[in-house]
Amino acid sequence: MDLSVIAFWSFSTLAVLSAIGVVFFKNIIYSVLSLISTLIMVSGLFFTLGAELVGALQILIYAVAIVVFYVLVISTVPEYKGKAIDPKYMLLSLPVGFLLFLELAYVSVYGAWASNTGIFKPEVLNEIGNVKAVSTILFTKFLFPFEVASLILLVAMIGAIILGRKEQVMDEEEVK
Amino acid sequence: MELIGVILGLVVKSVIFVIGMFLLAAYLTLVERKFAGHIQQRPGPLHVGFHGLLQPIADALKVITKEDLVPDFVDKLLFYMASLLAFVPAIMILAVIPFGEKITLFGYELKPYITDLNVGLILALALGSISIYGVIFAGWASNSKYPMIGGLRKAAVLIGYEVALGFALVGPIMMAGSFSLREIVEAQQGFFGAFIWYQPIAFIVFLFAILAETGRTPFDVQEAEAELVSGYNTEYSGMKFGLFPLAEWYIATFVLSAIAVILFFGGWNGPHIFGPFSSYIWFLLKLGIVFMFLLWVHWTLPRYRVDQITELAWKVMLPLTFINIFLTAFIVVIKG
Amino acid sequence: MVGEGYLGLVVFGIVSVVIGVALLIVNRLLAPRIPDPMEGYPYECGVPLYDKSSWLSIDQKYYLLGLLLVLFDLEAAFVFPWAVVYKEIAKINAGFIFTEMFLFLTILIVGYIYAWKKGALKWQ
Amino acid sequence: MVKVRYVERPTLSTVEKIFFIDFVYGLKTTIRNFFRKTITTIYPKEKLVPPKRFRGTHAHRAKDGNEPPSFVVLAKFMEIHDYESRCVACYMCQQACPMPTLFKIEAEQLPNGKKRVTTFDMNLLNCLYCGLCVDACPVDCIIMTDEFENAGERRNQCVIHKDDMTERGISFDRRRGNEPDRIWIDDKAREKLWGQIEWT
Repeated sequence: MDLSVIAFWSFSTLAVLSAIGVVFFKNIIYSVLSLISTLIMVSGLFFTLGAELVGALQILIYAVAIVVFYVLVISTVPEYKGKAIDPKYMLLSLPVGFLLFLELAYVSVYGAWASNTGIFKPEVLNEIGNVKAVSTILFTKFLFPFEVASLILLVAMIGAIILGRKEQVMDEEEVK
Repeated sequence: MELIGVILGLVVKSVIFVIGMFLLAAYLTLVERKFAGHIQQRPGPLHVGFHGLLQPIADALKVITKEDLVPDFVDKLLFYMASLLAFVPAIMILAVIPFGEKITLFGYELKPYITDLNVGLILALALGSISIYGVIFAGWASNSKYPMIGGLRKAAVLIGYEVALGFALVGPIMMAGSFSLREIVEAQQGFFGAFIWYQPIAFIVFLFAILAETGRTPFDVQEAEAELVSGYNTEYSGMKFGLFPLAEWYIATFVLSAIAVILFFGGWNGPHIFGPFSSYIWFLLKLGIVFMFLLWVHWTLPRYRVDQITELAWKVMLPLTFINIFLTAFIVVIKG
Repeated sequence: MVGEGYLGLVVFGIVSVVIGVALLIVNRLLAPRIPDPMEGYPYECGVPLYDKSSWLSIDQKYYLLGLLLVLFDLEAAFVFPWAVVYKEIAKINAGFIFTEMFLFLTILIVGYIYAWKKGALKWQ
Repeated sequence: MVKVRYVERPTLSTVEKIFFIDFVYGLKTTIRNFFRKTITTIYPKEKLVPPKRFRGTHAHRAKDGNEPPSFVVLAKFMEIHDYESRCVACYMCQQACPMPTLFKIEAEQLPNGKKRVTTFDMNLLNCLYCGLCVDACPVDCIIMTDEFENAGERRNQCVIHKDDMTERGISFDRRRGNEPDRIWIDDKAREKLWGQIEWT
């Protein structure tokens, strides 16, 4: 058996198991812990598939920044609220989750069919490394999406500030 | 069969690295205590062994034979896991750090690192931040006020320094053109090739981030002895407690100063005056200087407030890193 | 093969976990167990507990900065690949790669200044 | 009315902000201390001699001929031999003490009409070493010595009695009686550490 196959199966099993944990743990902190585990396992999957840069950035952004944000949010939620399970949300979340799954499945199947190796043959990749290949592609072929990404980030930042500021909320109440 | 051989070799090497790091960290406690003592005009450990040379062993024995207390209201699993969560990522940074050049000894090729990754720097950065979770979860699991406040403070500090640290690393990466720590060292040849001459701003920001990440003094809000008894580890005892200072104060500081040496001081580059081990000696020498500087800062400065740390990070350090990125872009173009 | 370098990392991680757990277990085995009625009491400077749990809601002053952290880390994720290839592309076409990142960073610095002016970087 | 005076916080100049001048000053101070000689005493091996005014374990002065005039008057009613405790059982120390249960003083009437102190116990576990009893004593009997190692293995070892207090008082007077009353035994050592003091 090939090593990468073993790695792929163990990482994906662990990722799925901890993803189930995220959903079914009643204690909210355990959910966050298994979320960290899921994210690290997914980055392990990226590593086994050879996408080093994406894997490392996955750990850096998801496992650090986003989870820290979750921890902050959780610290504002009392423990008893974190434990409550309300089945009525399932009515909404199950179909939406299924739709998302369908979309992801479509994209990945379509992508597998439509993708080509592009200018980077495996020999070239081994020579210059995955990181530089991704970067070169990003800054030459996908230049426009890259610049648009900055605009999206700007919009997200402004939105976050407007939503998150406490004074703003007070003002809206006064207007009403 | 070949694979099993490779894995066995890696296991042996990892065990040597981990045990070696443990012994080193134990003696780093002695170094720190001696240094802190002399800075305050007292001699530090003196009685166990010659000038306290056996003190770390006595401390280790004490920590390992202490009663393993678990307070009443804690979340037991998380309580144990938090100390591991602080320790494992901190020591895992060691795996990506190269300590010198490859040497051939008695026909064997010795590699002074576990792995050399193309994305070593980002992984080191990410693992260093993950070890902060140990502190945050320790605070949460203890279910007591002081640890809780300590953990949340650490989260606030993390929010502060993380961004500045990420952007500070962009400068050296641009100069070297790689994330691999080995290649970054190889890009700094000669005395004036070291990146500290081109990246002083990035170095200051990086120093700030190291101090904040390892919880050393100007930013040690998570265990501020004067306000929160001992911060996040108030409820801990025995080896569970021992892993925290080991991970945060010694292993993380050691490893991050190694990264600082690699990024800014040319790693193991230096004149070959010590024979075959020259590169190791240079590396450890530079690492020792950076480590002692961190200790020096720790035992000099008073403590910042939490909001001051975040404001410092977001309003001073982050703009500095932006400036640094633009300056470096010009420098690289001019240097060709 | 790219993945092989990571074998060492995984092995190292497992070894360090095993050693960490072993230390905890050794402590558990060696340590004396002397039960005391108050030994499990949370430390509150000797004052009786005000409330048993501290898992209550805490007014988090850094909620907004946490959001901004996510955004800026995403931004860093775009800057890192740029920094890697900058040196090589700068040899070919320096103006192009510089302008590209200049635009990207300028847009984000605008957002940063907006956040500063709106007081999002403050203790709320 | 209370006048509140606001003190402006000292601000750093631009040069100081940019080059971390105050930070460097701090580092300089600590590294200077690093190369100085240590000033600690290695306690169980070396012991400092405390100043004469040190408030250590209590003692009784003996009747040795240096008594104040008040004692000469009171001694006529007391049965006190030479080199015994001067205590006249006036209970002034107990009155002055902030702790009501610290002293246990008992006296008896002898058939010849004189008074003899039978018990003078002090429970030092309750003592906060404030020295009020020393001030209150009318016959200069109870004093505080320079002995500071009064830890015991059991609680009842911390109760001191009249006889050992007298003994301690005699030895204290013999050791330190003629010494000038000041804190620093060596003025030069003080000047080296703290510098010259300027009196106004």
